[in-house]
Amino acid sequence: MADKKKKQLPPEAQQYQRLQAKREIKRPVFKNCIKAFLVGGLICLIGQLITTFYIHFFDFTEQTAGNPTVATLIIITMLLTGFGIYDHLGQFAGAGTAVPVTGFANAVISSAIEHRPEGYILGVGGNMLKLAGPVIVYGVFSAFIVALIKTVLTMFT
Amino acid sequence: MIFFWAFVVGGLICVIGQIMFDVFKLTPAHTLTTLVVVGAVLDGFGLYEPLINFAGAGATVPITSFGNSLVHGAMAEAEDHGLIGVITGIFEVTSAGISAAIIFGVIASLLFKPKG
Amino acid sequence: MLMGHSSWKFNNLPVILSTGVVGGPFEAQGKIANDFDILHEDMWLKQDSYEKAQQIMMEQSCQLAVKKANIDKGQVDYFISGDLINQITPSTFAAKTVDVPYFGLFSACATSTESLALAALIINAGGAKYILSGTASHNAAAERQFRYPTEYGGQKPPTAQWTVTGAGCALVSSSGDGPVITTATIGKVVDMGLTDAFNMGGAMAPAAVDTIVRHLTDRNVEPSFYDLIITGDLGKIGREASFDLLKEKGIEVDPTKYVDCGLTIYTDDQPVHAGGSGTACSAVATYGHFLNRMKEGKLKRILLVATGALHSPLSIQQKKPIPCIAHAVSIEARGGET
Amino acid sequence: MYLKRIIIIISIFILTACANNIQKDPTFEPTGNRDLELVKLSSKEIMDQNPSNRAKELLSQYAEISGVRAVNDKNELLIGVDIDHHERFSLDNMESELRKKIKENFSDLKVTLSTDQKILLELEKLEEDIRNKKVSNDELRKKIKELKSLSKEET
Repeated sequence: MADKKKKQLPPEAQQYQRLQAKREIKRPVFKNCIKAFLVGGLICLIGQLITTFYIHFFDFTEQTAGNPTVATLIIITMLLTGFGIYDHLGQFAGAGTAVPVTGFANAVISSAIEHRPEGYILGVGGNMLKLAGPVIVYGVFSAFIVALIKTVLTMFT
Repeated sequence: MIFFWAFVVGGLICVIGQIMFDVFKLTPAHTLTTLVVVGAVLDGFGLYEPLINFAGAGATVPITSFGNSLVHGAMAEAEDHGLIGVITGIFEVTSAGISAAIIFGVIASLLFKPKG
Repeated sequence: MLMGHSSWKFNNLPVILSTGVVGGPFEAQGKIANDFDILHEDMWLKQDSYEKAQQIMMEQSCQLAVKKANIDKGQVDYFISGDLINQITPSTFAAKTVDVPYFGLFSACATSTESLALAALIINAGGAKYILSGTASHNAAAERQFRYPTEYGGQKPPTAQWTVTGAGCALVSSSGDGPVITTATIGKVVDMGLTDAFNMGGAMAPAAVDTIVRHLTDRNVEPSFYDLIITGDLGKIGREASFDLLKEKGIEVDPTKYVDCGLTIYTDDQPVHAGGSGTACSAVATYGHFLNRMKEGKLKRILLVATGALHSPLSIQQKKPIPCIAHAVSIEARGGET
Repeated sequence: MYLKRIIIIISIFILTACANNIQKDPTFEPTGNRDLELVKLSSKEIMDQNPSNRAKELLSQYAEISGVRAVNDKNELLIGVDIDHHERFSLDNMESELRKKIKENFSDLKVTLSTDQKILLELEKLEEDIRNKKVSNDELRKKIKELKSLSKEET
């Protein structure tokens, strides 16, 4: 796909892109992966600690402790986002902070506080799901397809 | 043990995300959307629930679990109400993450200003 | 007047009477903090939006330039400005406060030289006596317009650049003391098919090279004619890529005399990735740092080549390549032209 | 730069903290089959705990099971099972297999079997209470009913 597109470019542009690629600072993929692993793992570990806490001290089972765990992580994210810490964590950890549910919460919360100058309805309300929207949209749609196939299959077997 | 595996499995899912960022040059939105769809499909094959049993929060905290619980909600409702349940049940299980994010988003917008 | 195909030679030598340079907190920790007139501690400047903060910085830099030149605000004939934010509204609101006839420009980060070239052209032709020419940008305002909310934890690759928070304004006049604007070359839109919005330096380098080559041909001089060739915001990648490209075209530039504004403002340990960028980047570095060196006599002739990436968030989402432009203006200390 | 240091310190802290946690809590210890904790409760106590004891013996044959807790009243048998962690991938199959096995052997009782940590914890407390005779028959019945509904709860 990308190669095909490149071939349509004039030779001058292709030549420049090769020259530029040599000068481009490469992303430190391995280092980033290590950082993502450590921070992402740490967030999940904290999640597990919170889950265990809820199981031991409240009437939650392994199944039902998931929801309060997520809510707790989101509250922590709100504070970290509001005090301007989460974006620095994100620069350090990359996917390590983006992939856990805290990253989803950060996307929602950062959009919400960013757009306060535009008002609460059109600014906060209208832009809150700007970044997280696609996740919800395609999560719901793919879940619909998967559940549909499963249901139809079970109906005929 | 569960703590160790939560760390390792959660970390590995994040590494997959990082590879999508850096090697395939996808935006965060593309990456997270893909992971959610993958979570839904894995649950379709019945593979995500064993992972949760094994890794606990290592599988429930990453965004992939979002797809999993959407399918779960839909399936639970479908068992009771048939095909129409697939549509009505989707948010049954997932609502905590989305509603908490929205509620605390609004609260945050009342409390905080971006720091720049 | 017209020199070659796309350059102007200003025979009446418009003068840069004075400048006003304003910066933000991050710039205050940088290498050239002493060259700013005002440095703000607060990203918000006590305003309720980043766009408003940018507007205030623009207004302040205009006031400073007017005050330093010891003229009355009413004597200014035109205000030429532009920026990166939606339909250049911060510049427009600043123009309302400045309250003089206004040209609004958009050349992204090349706006500073475009406005300086137009100001010189008008002064040279006798169309005005005093013109304010300046630009402003704000890191957080640009972030939320072009990238993500400022508190979003997205990871920026090392090719990304840091938008300068600041404003730079020059008061151009037909007479008086100060460095003079001798020539200007207007750039063409150059697009080499690069689509990565996190690597603008690499995308803009060919535009800078194109303008430098045409300028040197039009003026019929060697690169060594200038004490410094200053590019706008190419950053590390763009600077090196443009250097290679110049060499490929057979133009030998002394690497010590080829500098970039984006690499001038910040220290090496500030987390700016590949360097600074933004409309204010070239304005702040030139009107502050480089003109001060010229006043001290350390520089005689400089060629300022501000580069701009003319994409929008929309064009990037539609997978269009990044169109780039560069405008060049030569500034010389009085007596430099022999 | 000190952000990096903070993250390292926090991760070390949490890792050591949870390592301690594992040691302190016997339910997390993968003890294996041999030293399986089988506290048999006397049959003379408040309610005849014989079915529970039989169930424990039956389940202790499984190598994958590292701990069993069970409590019963007249009609209900409530069993909590702790399974070796590496077996948890096939937890669902395992659970239904055990459930089938128990149901075959205790056809006269309503059996609830769970692998949930919460149920295990509560059963442990309940066993303790029975042993110390701190619980009346009524309370026991109520508690079993409560735990049964807790184990059925989803998400």
